[in-house]
Amino acid sequence: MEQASAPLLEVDDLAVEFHVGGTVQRAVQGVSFSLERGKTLGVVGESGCGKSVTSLSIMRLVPQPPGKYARGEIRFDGRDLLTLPEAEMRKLRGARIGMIFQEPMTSLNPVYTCGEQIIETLTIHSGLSRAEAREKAIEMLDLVGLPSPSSRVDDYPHQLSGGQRQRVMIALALANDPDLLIADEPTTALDVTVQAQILDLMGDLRSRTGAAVVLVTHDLSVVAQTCDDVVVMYAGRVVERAPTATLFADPQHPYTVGLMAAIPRINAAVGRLATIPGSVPPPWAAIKGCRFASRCPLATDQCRAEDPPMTEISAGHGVACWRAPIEVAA
Amino acid sequence: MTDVEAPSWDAPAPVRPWWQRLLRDPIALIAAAVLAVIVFCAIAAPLISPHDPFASSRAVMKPPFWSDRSDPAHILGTDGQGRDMLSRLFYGTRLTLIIGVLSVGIGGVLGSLLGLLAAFRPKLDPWVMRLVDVMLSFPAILLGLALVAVVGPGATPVIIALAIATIPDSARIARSIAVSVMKQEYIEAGRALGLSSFALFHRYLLRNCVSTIMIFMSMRFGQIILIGAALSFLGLGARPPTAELGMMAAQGRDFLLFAPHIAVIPAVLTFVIVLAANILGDALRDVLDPRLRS
Amino acid sequence: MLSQIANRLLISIPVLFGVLLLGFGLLVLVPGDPAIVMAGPTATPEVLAAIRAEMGLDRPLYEQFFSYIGRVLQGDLGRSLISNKTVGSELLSAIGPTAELMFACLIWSIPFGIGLGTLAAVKRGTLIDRIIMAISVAGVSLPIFFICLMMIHFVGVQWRLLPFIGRGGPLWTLDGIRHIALPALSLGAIFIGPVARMTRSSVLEVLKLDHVRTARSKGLPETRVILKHGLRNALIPVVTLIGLQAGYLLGGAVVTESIFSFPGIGRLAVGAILSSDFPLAQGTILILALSFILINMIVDILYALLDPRVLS
Amino acid sequence: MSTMLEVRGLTKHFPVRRGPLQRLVGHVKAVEDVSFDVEQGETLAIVGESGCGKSTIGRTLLRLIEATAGSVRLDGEHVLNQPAAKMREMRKQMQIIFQDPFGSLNPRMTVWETLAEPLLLHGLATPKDVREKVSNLLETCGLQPWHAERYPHEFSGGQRQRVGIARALATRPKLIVCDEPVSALDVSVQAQIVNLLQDLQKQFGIGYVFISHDLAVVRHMADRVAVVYLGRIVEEAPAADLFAWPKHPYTRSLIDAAPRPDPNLKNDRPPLEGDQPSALYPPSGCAFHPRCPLATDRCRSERPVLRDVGAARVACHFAENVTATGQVEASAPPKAFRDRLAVLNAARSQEKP
Amino acid sequence: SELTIVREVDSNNYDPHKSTARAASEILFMLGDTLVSLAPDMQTIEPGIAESWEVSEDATTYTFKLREDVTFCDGKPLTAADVAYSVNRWIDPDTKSPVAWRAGEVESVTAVDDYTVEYKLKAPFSELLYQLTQSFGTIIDQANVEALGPDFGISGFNGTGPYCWVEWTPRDKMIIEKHEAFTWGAPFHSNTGPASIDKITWQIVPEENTRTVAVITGQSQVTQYVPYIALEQLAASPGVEVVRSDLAFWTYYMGFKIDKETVSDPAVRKAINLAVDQAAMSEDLFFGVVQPAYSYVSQEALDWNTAVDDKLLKYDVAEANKILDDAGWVRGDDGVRSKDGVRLSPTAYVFAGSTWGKLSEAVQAYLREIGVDMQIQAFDATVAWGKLATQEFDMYGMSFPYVSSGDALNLYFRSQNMPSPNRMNWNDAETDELLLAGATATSDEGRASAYGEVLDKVHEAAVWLPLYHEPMVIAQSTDLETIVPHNIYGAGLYKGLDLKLKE
Ligand SMILES: Nc1ncnc2c1ncn2[C@@H]1O[C@H](COP(=O)(O)OP(=O)(O)OP(=O)(O)O)[C@@H](O)[C@H]1O
Ligand SMILES: Nc1ncnc2c1ncn2[C@@H]1O[C@H](COP(=O)(O)OP(=O)(O)OP(=O)(O)O)[C@@H](O)[C@H]1O
Ligand SMILES: [Mg+2]
Ligand SMILES: [Mg+2]
Repeated sequence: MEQASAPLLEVDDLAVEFHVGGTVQRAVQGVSFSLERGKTLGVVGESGCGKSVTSLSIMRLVPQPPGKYARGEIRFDGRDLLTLPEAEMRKLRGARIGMIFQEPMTSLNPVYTCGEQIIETLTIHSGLSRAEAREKAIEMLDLVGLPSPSSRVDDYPHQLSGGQRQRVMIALALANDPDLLIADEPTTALDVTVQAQILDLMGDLRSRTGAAVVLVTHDLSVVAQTCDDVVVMYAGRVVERAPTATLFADPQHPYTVGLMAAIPRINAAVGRLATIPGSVPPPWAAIKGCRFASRCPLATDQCRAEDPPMTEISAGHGVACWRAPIEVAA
Repeated sequence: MTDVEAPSWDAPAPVRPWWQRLLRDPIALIAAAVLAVIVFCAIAAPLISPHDPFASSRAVMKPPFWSDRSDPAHILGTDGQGRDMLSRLFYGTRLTLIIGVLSVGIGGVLGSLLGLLAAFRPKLDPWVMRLVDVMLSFPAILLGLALVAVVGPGATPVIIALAIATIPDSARIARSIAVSVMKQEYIEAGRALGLSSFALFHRYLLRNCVSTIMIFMSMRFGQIILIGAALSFLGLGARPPTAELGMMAAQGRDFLLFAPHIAVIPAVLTFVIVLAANILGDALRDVLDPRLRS
Repeated sequence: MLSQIANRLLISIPVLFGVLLLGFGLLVLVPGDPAIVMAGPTATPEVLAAIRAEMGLDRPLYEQFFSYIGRVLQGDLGRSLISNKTVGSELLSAIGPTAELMFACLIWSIPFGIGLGTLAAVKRGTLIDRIIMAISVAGVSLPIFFICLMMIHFVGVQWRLLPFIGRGGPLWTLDGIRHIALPALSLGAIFIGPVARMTRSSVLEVLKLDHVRTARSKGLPETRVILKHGLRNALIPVVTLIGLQAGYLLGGAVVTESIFSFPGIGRLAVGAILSSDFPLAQGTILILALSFILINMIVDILYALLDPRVLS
Repeated sequence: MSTMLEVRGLTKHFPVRRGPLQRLVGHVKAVEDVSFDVEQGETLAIVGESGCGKSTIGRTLLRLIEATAGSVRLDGEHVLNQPAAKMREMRKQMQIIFQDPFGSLNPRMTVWETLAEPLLLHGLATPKDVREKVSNLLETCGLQPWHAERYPHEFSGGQRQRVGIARALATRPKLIVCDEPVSALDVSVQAQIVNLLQDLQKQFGIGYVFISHDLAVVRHMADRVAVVYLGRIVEEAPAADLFAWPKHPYTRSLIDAAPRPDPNLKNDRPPLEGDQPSALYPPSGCAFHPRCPLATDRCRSERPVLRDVGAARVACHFAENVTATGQVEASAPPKAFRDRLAVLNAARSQEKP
Repeated sequence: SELTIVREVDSNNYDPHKSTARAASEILFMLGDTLVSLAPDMQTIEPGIAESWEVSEDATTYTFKLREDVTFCDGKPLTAADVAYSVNRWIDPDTKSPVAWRAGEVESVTAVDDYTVEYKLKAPFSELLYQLTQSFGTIIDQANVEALGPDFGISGFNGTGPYCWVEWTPRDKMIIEKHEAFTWGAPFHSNTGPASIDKITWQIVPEENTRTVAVITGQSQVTQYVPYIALEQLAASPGVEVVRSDLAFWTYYMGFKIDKETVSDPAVRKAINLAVDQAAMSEDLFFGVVQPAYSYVSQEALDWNTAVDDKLLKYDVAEANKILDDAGWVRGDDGVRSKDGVRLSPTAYVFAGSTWGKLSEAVQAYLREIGVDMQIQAFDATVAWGKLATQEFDMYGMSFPYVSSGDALNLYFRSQNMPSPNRMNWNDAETDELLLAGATATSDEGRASAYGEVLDKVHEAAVWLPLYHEPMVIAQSTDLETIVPHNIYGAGLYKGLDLKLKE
């Protein structure tokens, strides 16, 4: 690790709550990770574990109310995004931080042309004239591999297929050459073949623009294929983080292990899939101790009483588990 | 079997029953209470009316109690014929509510059935929708006028007209809900089980649409009462000496400058009923069916 | 766009036919004998028979209906039984004022309603929101005649700001505007409520949508997000509502015109039906249905303008 | 094993109407001349991209949609032309499980009602013993008896899917069409449901038509796999063969595109280009030719027929030419991972009484 | 100077022969002229178009000498031919005029020369001159009638009156403007022409309350359609003056169809008469402005039979109940009487609108007291006339203007006039004879005694329930010279010649 360059993005003990109808839902409770320039960070976890809230928090787009940033810091290029004035934040959004969302069908405004939506972000941030912005938009559409971009620029989103729309979203997010791209499940709604195209494209663009990427997904396979580092979340917490190769070779947290065992493999027939009994605690459940304890076969009284801190097991490999590293003694 | 989910988090989400959520909304609660009182008064009209609502007296246009010229025998004063306002209000509310409930009920049921049928049997859909378009082209007031011309004025033609006017709207709303229900996979699941059309219609389609339709009708209720009042106002409503709120307001408008209470009290009561119904409808909708919000 | 209009027109044909049939059927059922209405109460049976023959009232119903349609297609709507004016000229003289009234009512109530609704949506949960919503719920709960009477009482009589009887002249004259102001205000008052409510919920709904989040993620200022990406999309259901409420508004116009002695189609329709003026009543029904179809056509076009998905 | 389900030439065209007069502008050929067999206790997977006609095949089988042409025989009995009364009887034999755990249960019926309905309808239970039979059913599918009185919205996705499975299972069908039953579920829940389906199959000898776009799940579940492209089967083979030696270029690109949960196996093959063509205006010749790396003029003009190639059936002019193996790298999970899993499993089995 | 006059209803047309509406007369008096005029005393016949006239010995031939300076609005001079045409059109069966009888039994009407008209009757008609003062006798222009065809009186009207037709929007307003050439006003007008008002807009305002406030706020300068309740306030309002004439003969009553099952019983009719308290009604509903009526025509009217004064039926519920009890009408559980299975529940047809609404409901309430369950059906004015020509109802509500007892009696009680306006079906040969005698009487005494006898007869039979006599009340702006209301056919402004702004 070089000392000179500070990480581009540092999330430190982020906690986000939702106040709904008198109850408090702790969607994210103390998430920390960091990301360096040019790297891709995968965020994985099951539905509802707080992945989207985390990524939206970086954009400071969690709806407030009902959302509330309860604690923590998100430092982008050294500045805390959570305390930045709104006007300053707006200058970052779409310019230095781009975001791609999960649903290509609904993430574009159906009543404006694709071009218009890209032009808008260009004119507002880079002060281009409309004509220039249009040129740039066509250029961007070309870059993301949309066929005949100069005519497609005037198409409405509904005239495009799902994969094409996601390409437009990517063009939109990359229009102002951001330093950081946040992709919240960018391929979940797509077919395998289209997913492969999009992941390929993203990899390509990343190496070309040098942007750092936060890739949110629930699919460990996608992470394995695309990310440098991984953060595994469970019920609003980060339970494990590691370089991708390390994580797959040597998963430490019982949840990570269970998750990996539950994936059917295309390349090897396992007799029976392993499962994690039980289910994720709902966000309103007030839990003492480790959130995974109720499903963990190794859970001890300590696990049920005290929340495990993130501990570094090896370089860059942290686990939040009292029992880690799990002894493999027979 | 294996893989039984541990029941650790099985405690269902703390979703309170709808009425409990309704109780948490103080404004809705007030509306419900007001409506309950009004409905009670309407039902109990013969028991609680201090006077015969049809009996005139020489004490005409007596002001309500807050005026110093008021007559203690008539708390809300008397109308232009010397009839007791309070008693007439009880009876008037009664008829107004009957008109509203019956026409929304009849029209809502017929319209909903039409709409549900259109969704259930897509072959019928274009026909039903054209029929609905034709009916929509007749504003309720026009329909009321035409009917009154046919059968003469009275509560019955008003109810019929308002019921007919309710049909197209409820058919549309029922259809739109039913179409989305019909797209749901559980309908296919039902069909895959070999359910009869009737069971499918009744247990799957109707059951899933009925609460939304009910909410729609409860919101419609207010508007229907207003149209009914307007019809009465135009002289097409209930026949004298029957009291009806719109008619009372209409009769009272001639005295607006001199004894405003005769027109204003029934008009305000109409307003209160419709307001309460609207608030309650809104609250019910919020609590029960977020789908209807648009 | 043209084909959209053509489509709409095609769909309207059966509707129009249905309207004609319904209007015809309803009035056939009316017990009043048009011959008596026309000839006066003292007419002899022979005179009545002659009038019936002349008007074709002695022929079978379907013949009457088809000859009626034939005449309507030729633009001949007959003569009013009461005034003996041609129905066409009666309608012509009444449709203008009503169109003016509708225009004057919509021109302020729609923007006002949309503005209030948007404001309430943006300030959701605040006092402003509550006040706006309270006003609009109250607005939809007030009997229209009550609003009219109050307008007359306060604006017209107490403050003597505006006249309240009749139509002063065409809308572009000062007198015309002054006379139409109160009816248009009263009628608009019942319309603001629904528009504001619908706008509010629609804007709220749209602001929850993914593409608004996308717009925010682009760093657009909040006002632009709301107006450009929220309101424009939210207007689609509002426009539909306006089309659907046209009938309710026409109903309100009947009362408003009666109270303000405004010589419009609503008053004409009431008068015609009440006086069993067959041809005139049929004419007003036809024209009302036509305007309803027209309004919905405009709504469809607006719809297509607002939502590019409609056209494909 | 006998052939339980025999599908021949199954075709479904959806008419497309436009305009005010509902003019017929063409047909979406959602399913075109599809034939396959399913043996008792066997799982046939149908894979393909979104919109290729997978669900339509499943639904026409069960006559939830009427087929345009073709025949379906279940245990030798024709399905598609049964009169309504007889059809209702036959529905006992064939059931369906849907993808959407939220949309496939009637939200206004309790689980009890949902499960009792098929039992009573088909005379499989009397009002007296229905309660008991429902609890058996619940237990079979890993639910608790107290779940019965609840409404679907009170359940998690996995639990709902279990209810859906229980409903399908109620009539003890011979065949269940599973239309993407696990696609909407999280990995860990998915594994539970997949296991449940496999257990049930073993227990009752049910034949599955398993529709999915997730090749890994298919690999795990299926005995045989049929790959569908634009409404037609382009390749059908035993699962092991298909994944080891895909013969159709489309099958191969599907397998290539599937990401592997292994950072060491980074996939450098360029992904398939282009989108799936419109089903309303399918390309001439081989429907896959616009995206096919091997396409020749012949492919553009002549549609390849589905023919036997070894144990497989393939619709490609060059099916024999392609013999490349090793498409799927066999790689065992890392040792450290296996060890940890073993520890966890050991601990878990100790926990259980 | 311009005036806006508000009124309640419009007429269906402004053809003098085709409308019986007061609304038509109001305008026609201003737009046209009649042969003779009626002075404000409602008795004296004064010159109109005719400057003089002679009546033959046998009272069957009237010779009118016309003024020579009269011109129509279009400038054409009026001649005897116009007068002859007008009367002949009036009585022509093809015209289907509902008021043809008012012209008497005409033998012939001819122009003797340009300015002399001979009006020959088959029988004497003592009221002829009174009838000729009505708007039905307005002199019209043949060329105009023929040019406009069915649109005569709808899209235009060429008359000789002090005002000329400008524009009519049915149900909305009628605009008329000054006839500059007009100089032939009757001598009793303070201004004999031309009118001092340049333009008059007759605005229809159906809402009572709105009319009142229109006058208070100065949007209208004159109206005679003021609600009685508002009179006090109007009078007290600055800038508004209320003038009143009690010489008006306009009576409100409800009639019984005497051959209908329930009301055919004279006891029922009598009881109903006794049950209604006209005095209280006029006090409570009409604020004492109207005069309670017990007689069928005003006791002030010409030829009223004072002998009937003592026999008038006044409020006495006890007596009413007793009469019904005696007649065998027994009260049921719901308080409604019946006899031989027939419920005492007569249906009454009335005009829609607030006046009859109040009246009929008040009567309804009174009748409930004596076990009579009166059903009310209200009809719009335009339909009501047709409805009232049927035999469907048992009672009906009506009001009418008249100049004398004979006027009223001839209208209502001739058997010939069944079913309308003789809606009671009063079919009595003796009455017919007496009415004929009265109409053709050549002496005042003869006429008075004949009519007096009829009055006695019908009062005895209680065929009507008289309600009240309405005075003429006009609310006007104080900017105008005080108006002297005229009572002719209820058209209080008559020719509008005396309308004048204060200097
Ligand atoms: N606007 C909101 N209001 C209330 N609760 C919210 C809101 N947004 C998110 N949450 C809650 O926060 C928790 C985390 O949600 P989040 O969307 O981050 O999950 P996720 O990991 O992205 O899941 P998925 O894979 O389904 O997208 C959830 O339990 C959700 O209920
Ligand atoms: N009712 C219908 N009317 C017209 N076209 C239809 C209908 N149902 C399906 N289609 C069309 O038929 C084709 C096949 O649809 P189908 O639902 O079978 O696809 P699928 O393979 O199940 O896709 P997915 O993976 O998205 O579920 C699609 O092009 C679809 O648009
Ligand atoms: Mg998410
Ligand atoms: Mg599918």
